[in-house]
Amino acid sequence: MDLSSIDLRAIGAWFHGLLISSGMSQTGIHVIEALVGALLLLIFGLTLVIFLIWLERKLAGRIQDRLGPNRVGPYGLLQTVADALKLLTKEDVTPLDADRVPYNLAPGLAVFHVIMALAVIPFSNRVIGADINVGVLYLMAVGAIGSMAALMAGWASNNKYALIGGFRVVAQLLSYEIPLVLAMIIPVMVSGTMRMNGLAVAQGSIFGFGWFVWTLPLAFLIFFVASLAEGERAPFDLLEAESEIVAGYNIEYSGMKFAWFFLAFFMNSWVLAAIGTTIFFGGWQGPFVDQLPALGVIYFLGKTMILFFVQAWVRATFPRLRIDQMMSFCWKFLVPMALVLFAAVAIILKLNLPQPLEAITLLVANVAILLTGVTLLGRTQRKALYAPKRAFTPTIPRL
Amino acid sequence: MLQQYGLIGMLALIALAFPFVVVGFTWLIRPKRPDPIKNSTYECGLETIGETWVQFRAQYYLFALIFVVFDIEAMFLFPFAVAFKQLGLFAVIEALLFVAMLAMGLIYAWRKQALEWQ
Amino acid sequence: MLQQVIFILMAIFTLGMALGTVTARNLFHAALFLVGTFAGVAVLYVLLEAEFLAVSQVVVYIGAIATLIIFAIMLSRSMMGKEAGAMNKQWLFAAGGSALLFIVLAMLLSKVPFATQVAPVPPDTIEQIGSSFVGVYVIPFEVASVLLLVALIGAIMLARERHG
Amino acid sequence: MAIPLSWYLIVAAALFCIGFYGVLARRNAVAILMGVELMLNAVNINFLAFWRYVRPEEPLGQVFAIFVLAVAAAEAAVGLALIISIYRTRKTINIDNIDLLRG
Repeated sequence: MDLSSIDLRAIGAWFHGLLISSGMSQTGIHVIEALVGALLLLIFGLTLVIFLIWLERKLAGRIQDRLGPNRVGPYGLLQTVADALKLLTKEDVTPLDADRVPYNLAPGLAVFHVIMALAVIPFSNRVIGADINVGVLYLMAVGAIGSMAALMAGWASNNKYALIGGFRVVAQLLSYEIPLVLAMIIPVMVSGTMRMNGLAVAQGSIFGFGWFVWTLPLAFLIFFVASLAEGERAPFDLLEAESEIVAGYNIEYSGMKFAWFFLAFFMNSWVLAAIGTTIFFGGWQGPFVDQLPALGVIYFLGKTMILFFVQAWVRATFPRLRIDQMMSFCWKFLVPMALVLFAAVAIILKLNLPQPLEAITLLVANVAILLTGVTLLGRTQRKALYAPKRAFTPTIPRL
Repeated sequence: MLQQYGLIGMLALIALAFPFVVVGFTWLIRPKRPDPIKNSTYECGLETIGETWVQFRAQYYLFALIFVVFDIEAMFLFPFAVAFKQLGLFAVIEALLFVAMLAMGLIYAWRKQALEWQ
Repeated sequence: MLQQVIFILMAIFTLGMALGTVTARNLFHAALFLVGTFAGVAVLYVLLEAEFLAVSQVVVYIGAIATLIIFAIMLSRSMMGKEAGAMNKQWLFAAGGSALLFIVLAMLLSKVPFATQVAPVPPDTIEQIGSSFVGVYVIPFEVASVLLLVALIGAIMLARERHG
Repeated sequence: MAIPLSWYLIVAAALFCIGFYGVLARRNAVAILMGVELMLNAVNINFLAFWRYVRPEEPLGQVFAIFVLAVAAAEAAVGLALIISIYRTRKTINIDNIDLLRG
C-alpha cells in the first residue's frame, strides 16, 4: 500500500461526497459538517483530559518519589475513569445562601471556554476546526470568558474564601494576559498573519530551523512563564493556596460541578501548551510532513506533550510565590521586557537585513534583552536583600 | 468566511449544552439528602461572620485598570502586526510612539506605587 | 435563510439581556446580563462579517470592561435592592420617552432607502485596518494612545487609597 | 444579501433606547454607566452595519468602531474610578444623594 495516499483530507472529502450524494441542500451539508466537526473536537477534548490527568498525577508522583496512581487498570490508567464515575454519582451540595443561577452557570462556562479554544488549534495542515483570520485574538477572547467564569463562581458561592479566591485569580489572569499577548504579537509580526495555521506554515523550513523559538527565544520564555500563570499552575497557583484561602473559587462546589472545574484546569494547560507549540515550535511541521500529511498530527501532539510535560515538571518541583511577588514579577519584569522586545524586533525587521544575518541579529537582541533584564532584577533583589535590617527604626523626636 | 464560524457556532452550542446535560444526568442518579447544616456555607455548620460581600481593597481595581489600558493597546497592535510587512520604517516608528506612550503610563503607575500589592 | 433565523434569535437574545441589564435589582446580576448583551452583539458582528471587531468586542467588553464593572461593584458595595428601589422617580417618564424614541427611529429607519450594495468583504480587511492606523488615521491613533494614557493616570489618581 | 440593512439598524436603535432608559431611570451610578455602555454598543452596530452594506471595500467603519471601543474603555475606567472615589468619601453611589453642588 502506498503510504503517501493516507491523507486526513481524504476522509473529509469522502464524507463531503457522501453528504452530497444523499441529495441534501447546501445549508444542510454545512450544518451537518459543522456538527460532526464540533462533536469530534468535544470527544477529542474529553478523552484527552482523562489521559492528561493520569499523566500529570503519575509524573508528579515519580518526580516526588511516590508511585502515583497504580491500582485501577494497567499502570493506573483507568484511575481517572474511576474518579469520573465516582464524581458522577456523588451528592451535589448547593449552599443555601448561594446565588443560584450564576452558581450553576459558572462550571459550565469554565468548560465552555476551554472547549471553544480547541476550535482554532491546527492539529495538522488540514485538520483544524476553523482556520479563522483572527485566530490568536480569538484565543484571547476565549480566555476572557474563562476569567468571567472564575469571577461568577467566586461571587455566587457566598463564601468569603471563594470570593477572595475568585478575585485573586481574576487579578492574576488579567495581569498575566498582558505579557502573554505581547509575546504572541511578536510572532504575528514576523509572519504577518493571525491565523493559527498561517503561523505554523510560516515556520516551515528544513528540520525546524524556521521555528520562532530559535529566533525569538525570549518571546517564548515570556509566553511560557505567562502561560503557567494563565493555566493557574504552580508556582502561580495562588487560587488553591490551601494554607491561605483553602481552595480558591471552587471551594463550595462538589460532585460533577467540581469535576468540570477540574477538567477545565487540565485542558486549559494543554491548550496553552498547544498554542505554544503552534506559535513557537512550528506546530505540525516536521520531517517528511509534506509527503505524509498524517504525520503532522503526530508531530503536533508529540511537541504539545513535551511542553505539557515541562509544565507538569515545573508544577511538581517549584514552591509557590506570594501574591505581591507574583504581581511585581508580571508588571515590573515581564511586561517591560516584552515591550522592549516588541520595539527591538520591529526595528530589526525593518532594517532589511539579508536572511541569515537577520535571524542572528534577532537572536542576539533577544539574549541581550534577557540578560539585561535578569541583571537588573538581580541587582535590585540583592539591594533589597542586603538592605540594613533593624528591629525598629529610631525616630528623632520632633520638638 | 461565515462557514468557518458555522463550526465555531455549533461548537459553542454543544460546549454550552454539554456540561449542563451531564449535570442534569447526575441529578437523576445521585443521592439527594440535603440537611441544613450540610447546605450551609463551608458545609460544616460554622457560620460566616458578617456579610460575605465585604468591601474589597482598591488594589484589585488598580490592576484591572492597568490591564484595560494594555488590553486596548494589544487590540490596536494586532492589526498593526498583521500589516507589518507592508509598512515602511516611518510607520513602524509611529506605532512605537504609541507603545512608548503606554509605557509611560506603566512607569507612572510604577512610580505612584500602584503596582505594589499592599 | 439560516442567517436570518440566527439573526432574529440573536437579536431577541441581545435585547432581552439588555432589558435585564437595565431592570435587574441586583447589580451583579445586571453586570452578568451586560456580559450576555456583549456576547450577543459579538455574534451580530460575526453575521456582519466583521470578525476582528467581533473578537475585539469579546476581548475588550467582556474581558476588560465587564470585569472592571464587577470589581467596581465590589469596591463600592453597591448591591441593589437593599436600598430603596433600583429605579428613580422619573422611571416612568424615562420608559415612555425611550419607547417613543424607539418608535420614531424604527419608523424612520424602515422608510429611508439607504444606498446599499452587495459587495464581498475583502479578505485582507485586518491588514487594511492595520495599515490605516499608521497611515490615513495616524492622528486618531496617536490621540487614542494619549487618551488611554490620560485615562490611566486620572483613574489611578482617583482610585488610589491615600495613606496617612 | 440575506439580512436587510434595516434589521441591523432597528436592533441597534432598540439597544440604544434600552441603554437610554437605563441612564435615565437607574439610581445607581454603576448601573447608569452600564446604560452608557449599551448605547455605545448600539452605535458600534450601526458603524459596522453601514461599513458592511455601504462601503465594505474601505475599513473606515471598522476603524471608527475600534476607536469607539477604546473610548468606551477609557470612559469606563475613569467613570468607575470616580464612582469609587465618591463612594469613599460619601459612602453612597446613589445618584439622588450625590448633590453636593445643590448648596
